Amino acid sequence: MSAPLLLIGLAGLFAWAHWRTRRAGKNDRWAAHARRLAWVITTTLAVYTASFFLMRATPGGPFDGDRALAPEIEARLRARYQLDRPVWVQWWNSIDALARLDLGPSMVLREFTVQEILVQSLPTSLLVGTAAVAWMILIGLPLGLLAARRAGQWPDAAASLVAALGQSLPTFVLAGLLIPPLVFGLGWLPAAGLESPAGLVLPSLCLGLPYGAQLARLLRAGLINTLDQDFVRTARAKGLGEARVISRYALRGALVPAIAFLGPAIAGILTGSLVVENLFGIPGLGSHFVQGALSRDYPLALGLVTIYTLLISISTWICDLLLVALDPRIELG
Amino acid sequence: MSGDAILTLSDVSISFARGDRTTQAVDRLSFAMARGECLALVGESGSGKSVTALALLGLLPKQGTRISGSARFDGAELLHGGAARVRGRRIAIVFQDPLSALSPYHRVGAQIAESFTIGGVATSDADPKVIAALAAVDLLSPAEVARAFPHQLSGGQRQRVCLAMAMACEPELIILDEPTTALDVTVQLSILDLIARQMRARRMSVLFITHDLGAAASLADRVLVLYGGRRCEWGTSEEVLSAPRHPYTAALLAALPRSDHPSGTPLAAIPGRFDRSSLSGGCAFAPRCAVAEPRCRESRPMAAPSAIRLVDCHLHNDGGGA
Amino acid sequence: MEKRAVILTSLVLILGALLLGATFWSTEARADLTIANGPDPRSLDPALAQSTADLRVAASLFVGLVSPDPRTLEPRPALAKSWSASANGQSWTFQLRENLKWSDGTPLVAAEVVWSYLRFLDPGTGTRLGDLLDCVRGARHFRETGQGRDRVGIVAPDDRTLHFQLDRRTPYFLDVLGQPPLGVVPRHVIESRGLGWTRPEHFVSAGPYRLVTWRLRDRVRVQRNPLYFDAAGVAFDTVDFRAVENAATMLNLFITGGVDFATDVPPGAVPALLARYGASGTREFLPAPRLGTFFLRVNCRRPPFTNPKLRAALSYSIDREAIVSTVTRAGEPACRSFVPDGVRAGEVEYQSARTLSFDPGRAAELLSLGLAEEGLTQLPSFELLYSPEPGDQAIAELLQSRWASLGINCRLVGQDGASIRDALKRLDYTVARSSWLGDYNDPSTFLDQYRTGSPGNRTGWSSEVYDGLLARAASEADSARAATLKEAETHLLAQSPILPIYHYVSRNLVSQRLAGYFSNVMDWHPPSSLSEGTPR
Amino acid sequence: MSPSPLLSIQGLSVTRSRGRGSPVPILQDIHIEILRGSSVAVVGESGSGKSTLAKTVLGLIPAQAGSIVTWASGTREELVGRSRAAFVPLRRHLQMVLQDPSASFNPRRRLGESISEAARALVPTLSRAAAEERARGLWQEVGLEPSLFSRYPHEVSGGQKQRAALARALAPEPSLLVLDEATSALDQSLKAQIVNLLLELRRRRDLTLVSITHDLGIARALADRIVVLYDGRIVEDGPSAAVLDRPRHPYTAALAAALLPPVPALARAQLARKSGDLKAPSPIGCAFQSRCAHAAEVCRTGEVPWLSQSPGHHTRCHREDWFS
Repeated sequence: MSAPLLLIGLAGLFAWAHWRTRRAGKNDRWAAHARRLAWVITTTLAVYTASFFLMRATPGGPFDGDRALAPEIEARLRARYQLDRPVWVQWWNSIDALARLDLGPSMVLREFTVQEILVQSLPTSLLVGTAAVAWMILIGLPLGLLAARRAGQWPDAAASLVAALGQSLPTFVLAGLLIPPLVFGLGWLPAAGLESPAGLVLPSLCLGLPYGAQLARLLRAGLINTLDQDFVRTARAKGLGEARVISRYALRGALVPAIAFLGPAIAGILTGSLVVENLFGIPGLGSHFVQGALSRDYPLALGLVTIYTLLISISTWICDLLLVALDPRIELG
Repeated sequence: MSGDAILTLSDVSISFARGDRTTQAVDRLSFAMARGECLALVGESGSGKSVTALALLGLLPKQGTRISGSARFDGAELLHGGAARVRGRRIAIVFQDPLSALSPYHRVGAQIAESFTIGGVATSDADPKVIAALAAVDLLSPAEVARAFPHQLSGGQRQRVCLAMAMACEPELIILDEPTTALDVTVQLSILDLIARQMRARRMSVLFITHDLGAAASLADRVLVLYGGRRCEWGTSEEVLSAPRHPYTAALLAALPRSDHPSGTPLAAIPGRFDRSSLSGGCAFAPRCAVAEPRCRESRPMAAPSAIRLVDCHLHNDGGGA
Repeated sequence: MEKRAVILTSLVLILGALLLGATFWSTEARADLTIANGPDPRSLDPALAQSTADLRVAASLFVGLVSPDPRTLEPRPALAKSWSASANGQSWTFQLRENLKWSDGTPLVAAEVVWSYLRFLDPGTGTRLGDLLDCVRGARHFRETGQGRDRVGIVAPDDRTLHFQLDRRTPYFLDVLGQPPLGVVPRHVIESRGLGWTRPEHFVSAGPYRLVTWRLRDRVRVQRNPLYFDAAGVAFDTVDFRAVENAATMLNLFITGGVDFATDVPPGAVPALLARYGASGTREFLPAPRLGTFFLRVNCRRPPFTNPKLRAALSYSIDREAIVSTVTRAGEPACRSFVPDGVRAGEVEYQSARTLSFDPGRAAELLSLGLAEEGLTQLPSFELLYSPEPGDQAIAELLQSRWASLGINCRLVGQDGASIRDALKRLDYTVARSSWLGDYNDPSTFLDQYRTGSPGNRTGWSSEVYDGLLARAASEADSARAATLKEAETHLLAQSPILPIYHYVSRNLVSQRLAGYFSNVMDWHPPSSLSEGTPR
Repeated sequence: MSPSPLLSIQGLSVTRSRGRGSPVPILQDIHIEILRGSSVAVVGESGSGKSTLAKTVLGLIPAQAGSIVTWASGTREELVGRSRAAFVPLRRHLQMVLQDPSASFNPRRRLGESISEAARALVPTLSRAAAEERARGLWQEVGLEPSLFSRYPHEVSGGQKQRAALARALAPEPSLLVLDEATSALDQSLKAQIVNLLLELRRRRDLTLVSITHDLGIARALADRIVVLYDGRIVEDGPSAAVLDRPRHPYTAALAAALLPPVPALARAQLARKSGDLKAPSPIGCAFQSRCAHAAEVCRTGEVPWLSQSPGHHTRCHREDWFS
C-alpha cells in the first residue's frame, strides 16, 4: 500500500514546513520549498482525482469502437483492466499505483504502458518546447527592447503591430502563413516531421511566436516603466553608457513581470503544442493527450494530466525562484 | 561674476512640449557659482530647480525638451549633449529619494564599485575602495552595508550610500537634489553635517537644491531663490535669509512656524498658489505678491548683473539696490 | 554570483536541448518508400488492428493463407500454395508452401496457422473483427463464449495441410482468409512475450516485411523480410509508415516530396487536386470508389421513429446529390443503396437495390401518413448526433435545413466519436451519423450487420423477413444468392433503420515513380507489391 | 461646557509578527486622553510607531492589549477587539487624512463625486442631492474653486488635492480627524495654508484633531498638546509650548535641536551641535539610552519611570534633572 505512505509523507512534509517556519522564521527557504513541494503534490493529487471522476463520468469507454465487441470479449477486457470494480476502488488503486510512480498500462495502445509512451513523447515535447522558448526570447527580447527604446516612434508602432499580430493569430493561421514561403517557396524547411534540425524550426516558431509577442509587449511596458525610474536616472548620472544602463539596470526591472509571465508561458508552450503537433506531425505529448481523452484511454489521459500538472507546477516554481534571484525584495512564499 | 566660477549659467531656458502644450519650466536663468562654494537653489516644487539640475547633467528626456542658453562647467558647455563627458566623473548628483534612486536589484557595494570603475579604477581594486567610501560616509559597518540590498537599509543609510556613490569619482561639483527631504529631522541633521564635512575635506563645489530654508541656511554660502522657473533673489545666505529683499523670499520666511509662534494661531501663509497659466510678461510672483504694483504685471524685473547681490524685483530696484 | 548561475543554467539547458536533438537526428536514413499512413496504428498485432491505417501496416508485416491481388482483388496463393473445396462448399483444404519460415528462421508449420486462427477467435485476445470467421464451424460459439476451442472446424492433419469445416456454403471464404487481420502470427513469440511481442526487439513475422522501429505518433519502419517466401518480389527494402493525422499536412508532405504515398487529402483541396493531379496527364491524385458508406442510424425503438413510414420520410427528403457535390466533392457516389457498386457476390457482380432517391413529395406523403398512424399532428423535434468535424458538420447542417423545409425539426448535437459510439451502443439516441467500411468484397459484410441481434446493428431494428432472406441466401448458389441479397437490401432500405448518404472514395495521392498501384474498391495497395517504375 | 473626553487610549499594545522569533512590539503601553475639541500632535521619527497608532485608532490594525474608548458617536464605544464589520458604523465619526492625497481618491472618478459618495457611504440616510450639496459646501469651506469640483484627481495640484482629501474626510461630519503626515509632502507655503485651514475648520466645526507628524513646526502651529513617541512608547506628553520650548526628555530635546532655523548662523550652530547619531533603540532599559548624551548607569536597566514634570506634562526618563 503506497497511497497511505504518500499521504502520510505529504502530511509530514506540511508538518515539517510548519515546524521549520516556527523555528527558523517566516522567510526560511527550506520551509518555503518544503511547503511548495507539498502543495505541488497536493495539487497533482487533486487534479488527478478530479480528472479521474470527470473522465469516468464522460460517456463511452476505452473498448468502444465503430465495431461492437462481443460481450464476452468486452467483459474479459474490463476484467483485465479492473474496470469491473467499483469506481472508488479503481480510484484508490490508481492513486496507490501513482504513489509508486506507476501510471499503469494504456488501454488503447495496449502494447504500451503510459510510462513507455511518456518516455517516447516527452523528450520530443521538451525539445520542441525548448526551441519554442528560444524563439520566444529571440523574438520577444529584441522586439520589446526596440519598441521601448523608440517608444512613440515608428519602430515602436511597427514592433507593436508585429507583437499584436503574433499574439492574435491562431497557430494554424500562423502555420498557414509561414508554410507557403518557407516550405514551398524557398524549400528550406520540411513540411512536417522532426527528421532533421530544420524540421524543428517551423513548429517551434509557430509555438513560440505568440508567446514571444506577448513577451515583447510585457518587456516594452516594463522597460518604459523602469526607464522612467529614479535608479535608472542614477545609473545614467553615474556616467554609464546607455547600453549598460539598459542591460544592467532597466532590463532587470522589466524582466520581473516578464518572468512572472514565463512560468505560465512555458507551461502553455508544453501543453499548448497540440495544434502544432498535429499540423507538423510531431510525436509529442499533445496528440497523446487528445487521443487519450477522445478514445477514453483513462490511464493515458490521466497520466498526461498528471505530467502536465507537474510541469506547470514546476515551471512556475522555477520562475518564482528566478524572480527571487532577480529581485531581492521578493521573498519565497 | 568671479573669474574662478566653476559653473556659469547664462539665460538658460527649458521648456517641455507635451502634445500641443508647452510648459516653460525654467525661464532665462542666469547665475554663477565659484569653485569650492555651496550654492543653495531654493524654491517650491515647480520652481524649476530640479529641472535645472537634470539639464546640467543632460538627464532630461530628449523628446519634447527644448533647452536654450548656455551652462559652462569649467569653461566647457554642458547643455546640448556636453554633459555626457563629465557626468559621473566630474559632476555627480544625489537625488531626493534614496530608496528609488538605488537599484533594488543590485547590492549596494556593486553599485558603488561601478562608479569607481567608471572613474578608471580596475574592477579588482574596486572592493576595498567601496568599503573605504562607505566608511567615509560614517556608516558603522561598511562591509555589511556593501553586501546589503537597498531595501535592507534605513533611509539614512541609503542616503549615505548615495553620497558615497556620488563621491566615488572625486567630482569637482556635486549636485544635491533635496537630499534630506525624505528623511527624519535627526537623520537630516547628521546627513547635512556629513555633507558639510565632506565638502570642506574634498574642496567640492556643491549645488544644493532644497525647499527647506533651514537646510539651506545650514549649508549654503550663497542662496538663489527661484519662483516659477525664474530667479528672484541671489546673494550670500546671511543676506538673503536674514534680510530678504524680494517679497517672495520675505513671505516664504514669514510662513515658517517660528519657535516663538503661539500654538493654535494661524501662520503667515502666502495667499493663493503658484499657477503657471498666470505667468505673463510681468513678475512671476506678482499675482500673489502683497505689494505688487501694476507695472509688476507688465514688465519682468531683471536685476542688473552685479557681483554682490541680485534682486529681481521692480520695487527693490527702485530703491537703488545694494 | 547570480549571473554565473544564470549562465550555467542556460548552458545546461542548451546542452540538454542539443543532446535531445542528437537522439532524434542520429537516427536512420530515409526509407525507400514513405507512406503517410494517417493516424498512428493502435496496435501492430493483426488481430487487434481496426482502422485502415492499422490494417495497412499489419498487411505489410503479416500474411495469411491467401492474399488479394492488388489489381483484381482475386485471392492469390500466399502461405498456401493451393487449395480445394468440397462440392457443397463447406469443406476446404489448403496446402502450405514448402520451407516456410518465420523471420527468425523458425519453420512455420500448419499447426501454428491453426493456433493463430484460434487465437484470433479467442475472446481473451480482444479482436473486434472476429465475426470474419463466423462461417467456420464452431467459430462463433467459441468467439462469443470462450468455450469449445477444440470443436472449432480448423485442423492441421500434418505440417503442411490445413482443413476448414464451414457451417454453410460461403462464396467469399477466400476473400475473408485474405484479410490482414487473419495474417498468421508467431505462437512461439507471443506465448513467451505476451502483449509486448510486437516490439521491434521481439518481433517475428512471416510477411513481406519485419519491424525495425515503432515510434508512437511518428512512424513504423519496416524492412524486407529475407525469409519471406516471395522476398525477391518485394521491391522496396525499407518502408516508413508515417503517422500523419492531419490531411493538410499529408498534402504538404506529398507536395514537398516528403512522402511518396499519402492516404488522405483535405476535402477542401479536392477540386484543386483534381485539376492539378487528376485531370492532367500526371495522374497522382487517384480518387476511387471503395467499399464504404456514410449513413445515418435511426433508433427504431424510440417513438415516433418506431414507425417505418416516418423513417422513410426522413430518407426521401435527403438530397444526397447536393451533399456530394457541395460538401465531399471528391467524386463520392451519392447513395442509391446501402451496398456500394462494384461488389462481387462470389462469381457474379452484385446488383444493389438502388431504391433510394430524393423525393420531397413522397417524403411529405409518408410523413403525413406516418403521423396519422402515430396520432400526431407534427413530428416532435429530435436530436441529430454528429461529430464536429468540418465535413460532418456541413452535412448535418444541410440535413437540418432540408428537413426543416418539410416541417421536420432537428437539433444538431456535436459529440466526439467515443460519445457517439457510446450512445449507439446504449441505443440512447434518435438519429446519429455512422459509417461502415466493408471487411471483404461481398455484400454480406454490409447486410449481415442488420440481422437481428448482430452487435453491429445498433438501431434496434429487427425484421423476420430480413433475417429469413439472409438465411435463405446463405444456402443459395451465387446468382440466386445475389438476387436474394438484393431483395433483403430492398427491404432494409424500405424499412429505413439506416439512411445511407454517400459511398466513400479512397483519396490517395501516389507519386508517379511508384508502379504497381491499382485503384480498387478495397483500397488495397500493399507496399510489397509497389515498385519503382516509369511514370504512369 | 466642561471638557469631555472624546478618545481614551489605555495601556494599548500592538505587536507585529515578522521574520523569525517572537512578535515585535510596535506600540507598548500607550495612554492618551484626548478631550473633545482639542488638538493633539503625536511626533516621532519614522519607526517610532506613530502611524501604527493612527491606524489602530481607526481599526485598520488590531491591538493585542489595552483599550481604546471613544465617545465620538455620542455613546461610549470600545474599539479594541471590534471586528471590521462592527467598525463600519463608527467610521463616520472617525476620519483620517493621509500624507498622499492621491490614495484617497479613485483616479477614474471626479473629485466632487468621490466626496459626495464618501458622505453617502457612511451616512446612509443622506439623499443623493443632500450629499452633493454637502460636498459643494465643503468644497467651498476648504477653499477650493467651484470650477474644480468636477475635475479628476490628476487634473489638480497636490495642494488642491490635499484640500479635497480634507473635504472628503469631513463629508460624514466626523468628530475626530486623524491627520497622518497630512502636510509632509507639501511645500512650505502650502503647508502654512493647510495648517491655517485646519485651525479654521477645528474652530468652526468643533473638531478634535490628532496630527501624526515628524515636523515639530507643524506640531507647534497645529496642536495644543504634544505626545512624543520613541520606539513605540510615549516618552513625553505635555502642552505644546512646554514640550517644545522646555523639553524634559533628552529625545524631545534632540528632536527640537534638529530643527534648523532659516537663519544661517543659528542653523550652522545647530549643525555643529549635532545630536547623537542614529543608533538602534536599546532593547533593555531606556530605549533611547544608546543615543542619549545624558545616559547614566541607571538608564541601562529596569523600567523607566513616568514622571510628572508639571500639571499635564509627563516624561519617561530616569534623569529627571538632566536639563538643569
